[in-house]
Parts: sequence; C-alpha cells; structure tokens
Amino acid sequence: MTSASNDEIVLTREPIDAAALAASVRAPEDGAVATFDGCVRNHSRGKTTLYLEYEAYEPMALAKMAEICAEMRSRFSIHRVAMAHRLGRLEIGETSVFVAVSAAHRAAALEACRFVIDTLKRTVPIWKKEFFADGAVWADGETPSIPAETPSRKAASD
Amino acid sequence: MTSASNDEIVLTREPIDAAALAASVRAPEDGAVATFDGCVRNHSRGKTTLYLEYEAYEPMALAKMAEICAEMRSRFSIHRVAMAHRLGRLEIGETSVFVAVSAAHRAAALEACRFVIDTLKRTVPIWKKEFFADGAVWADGETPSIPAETPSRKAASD
Amino acid sequence: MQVRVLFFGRVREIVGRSEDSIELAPGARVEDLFARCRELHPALGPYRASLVASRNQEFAPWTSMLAPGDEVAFLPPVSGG
Amino acid sequence: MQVRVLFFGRVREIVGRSEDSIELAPGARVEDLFARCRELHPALGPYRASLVASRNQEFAPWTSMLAPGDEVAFLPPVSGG
Repeated sequence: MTSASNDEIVLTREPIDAAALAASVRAPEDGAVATFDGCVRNHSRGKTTLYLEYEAYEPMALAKMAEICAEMRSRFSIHRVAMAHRLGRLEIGETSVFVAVSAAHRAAALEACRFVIDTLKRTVPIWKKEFFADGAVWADGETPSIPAETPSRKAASD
Repeated sequence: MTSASNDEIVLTREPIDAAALAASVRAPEDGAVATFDGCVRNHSRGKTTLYLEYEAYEPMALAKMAEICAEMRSRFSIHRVAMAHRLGRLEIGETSVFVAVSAAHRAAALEACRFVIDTLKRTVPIWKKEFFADGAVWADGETPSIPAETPSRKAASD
Repeated sequence: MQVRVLFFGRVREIVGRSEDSIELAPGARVEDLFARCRELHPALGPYRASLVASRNQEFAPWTSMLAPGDEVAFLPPVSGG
Repeated sequence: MQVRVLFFGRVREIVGRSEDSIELAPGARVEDLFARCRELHPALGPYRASLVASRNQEFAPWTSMLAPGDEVAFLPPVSGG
C-alpha cells in the first residue's frame, strides 16, 4: 500500500525486507539515508519472550502514518520516506517496524528518522501482545493525545 | 580490519555492503538497529559532481574510529557497532560511510548512531576531493580540536 | 440512529468480538456510546480512563456528537514499534 | 635526529610527495619541523593556520617535543563522511 509519490507506507503480514526499503528511498541527489529497524527482542519484563503478536486498526493506522510523513516533511528537508509495520505473529529477531529516510544532508535524515519512530509509537493505533512461557500480556502503551473539544482534523494527529 | 569483539571498523577500497553490515550487528537480545548511510550526491556547491576521491591517514583513522566506538560505549547502552569508510574513487550514489548500531532500546541505538557519524566527521583523518566538469577541489573540512600543551593520550581524541 | 463500534487489543478480548452495531438516540455523543457498551460488557468499566476514542478514524473527544453510520473505536494505549 | 613526516590531501599535493625524512637538531619541537618543511616547500606557508599536527598517530600541540624516529603529519581540515 503506497501513498504520496515519495512516501511508501506499508502494513504487512509478510516479513519486512529492510534492505529493499532502504534501497528504495535512495536517489542520486541524496547524500544521506538514515534507517531504524525495530526488532523482536528475546526478553522483556525480565522474562524470556517466546513471540509477539501485533494488531492494528488498519485504515486509521495507515492514515496516521501518512500524517506523520506530512508532518515530517513540514519539519525537515528530506527526500523520500519508507515506513513499514508488520502485523500478526512475529518470531524473535524479526523486524516489527522499519523506517528509512533519505535527504541531501545527514542532520535532516537522522532527525526525521527519529521523529518518525518516536511519533509512530505515540500516535499510530497498533497493539503488541507479548507471549511468555507463563502467559501473555498486552504491552504497556502510550495514550495518544486527544484533540480539543472542537477538533480540527489537522490537529488530530498530535 | 576488525577491532574489539563487538566493534567492526573498516577502511576499504571496495564497495561497502550496507545490508550485510546492518545484519551483522543484529542479535536476539537487540530491539533496535539504527543505521546511517552517507552516499555520494550528484551535486555540491551548486555544481554537478562527477565523482569523489577519498584518502585517509589509515592507521590513525582506524585508531580514531576505535576511540569513537569506546567513547560511544561509555555514553550509550549499545550492543554492537559496525563502521565502514570507503577510500579511493567513488561514483555518484555509492556509499562513502556506513554506520550500524544495535541496542536493546531505540533511543540508545539512534543517539549512538548520530554520535558516531557526527564525531567521525570532526576527528577522523580522512579527506574528500570533489571532481567537477571545470576542475577539482578539496572539500571544506573541520579542524579537529587539539589536546592541551601537555597532552594525555586519553584526551587526544576530542 | 445506528453506529458501528470497533474493538482492538485488550478491549477486543474483554468484549469477545471485534465489532458491533449499536442503536443510539439522536444527539448521542461518544461518551453515551461508551456507556452503552459498558452496559453490554461491564468488564470494560475499569479501562475507561486508559482509553481514547476515535470517530471515523480520527482521534475524537468523548464529547463529540455522533451521526448515523459513524465508525467509532475505543482504543487502548498504543504499543506499535 | 631523524623524523618521518607524512603529507595528505591538499598538503600532499602542495609538497608533491606523500612522505619525507627530515633531519632535526635534538630538542626540536613539532613547530620546528613545520618550519623546516616550509623552507623546503614555501607554498605550505599560507596553510599553517588551517593545519593540525599529529605525532605518532595522535593529535599533538605544535609545542610537542620530538624524539628520533617519530612519525609526524600536518593534517588539513578533515572531511570524511
């Protein structure tokens, strides 16, 4: 699922091909590509993790991811973005989220990459369930900010 | 050329395999891998770049890169690092420098990755010459800080 | 009027289904819809403070007015990434 | 005493070679070595303010004392990355 020309936004139940996404944002006018790869750790809460399951409110998650791209473009001089989140069951070591950003200069690429992953974790309706030997728990999450009583659509993403 | 167990430090005249380096830092205990890929832009100083040449004071450059890794480990909770710099002639779009850092958590990986590339540009004795249609120029660089009059070896890297 | 309500994560498990259709009086707000859901699924009560609402795929205040056919969700804290 | 001096980048181009062996009086400092190099290659003069010195692969003050066999370099501003 792809949105605006230079933004690739993906929710997928298949393994994420990080190298292909990193290559996809790169162009001759770029001097920098920053990436972030979130992967499934073998431990959490002091216990051994067996696997994870992710679910999403898919159309809203895609809309929020597109809003993050738009907001990032208003803040940073970047060229292309790819952001992908995996859904369903993930094994240890697999990539759950991947972000790649290209830019002419390094500061924009690095700062935009960080902005994407930090904002995604606060605002995109995706949920993680952690499975341990002794049971499963929904991860502690972050509560998104709510718009004011008379919301404007634009303010709703923060 | 590899240094301490979890630090891979490379100067090479061959193309850098970014995907392989990114994969090499990844382990089951990691939740995050951040990378930075510096690539050759097709323009600089308002002109079309034809190609670049990099040269290094190789043994000192490797020593400074190792110092950056040590300093990074004292500042950030990270797991593995790979840093590679290409030397010789590079064409447009090729990777000149690549950094990959793994960590349990995203903030450490992202901040350490940025620390590496920012510090490398200030302290590692590598020089870039830019070739244009109308001639070649050595890139404006940064002058490394010098230790005090009675230098200690430890302070020399800043 | 009828609205569609969606459940995700912990809320989906408590309710035992991922969506429902609810009949409400005209003029109802998001908070009235939640009250109705809590009548149907009392176990939701303790989670109210941790939830945020969405209306037609935008975060929305609890006081938002609903319209027929709206799609509403009560979202637990998000934990993507 | 004899020391080895290395040239890189713009300095290498000005000097026309990448290294040299220089004979110095005992007690010479890094700045004395640079003065000797400038006598041999006057075009180096204007670059003095932009250079930093290294001694045995560590950045070093211009006042550092040299020892026989030292490896010194006069480094232009670095531009890796």
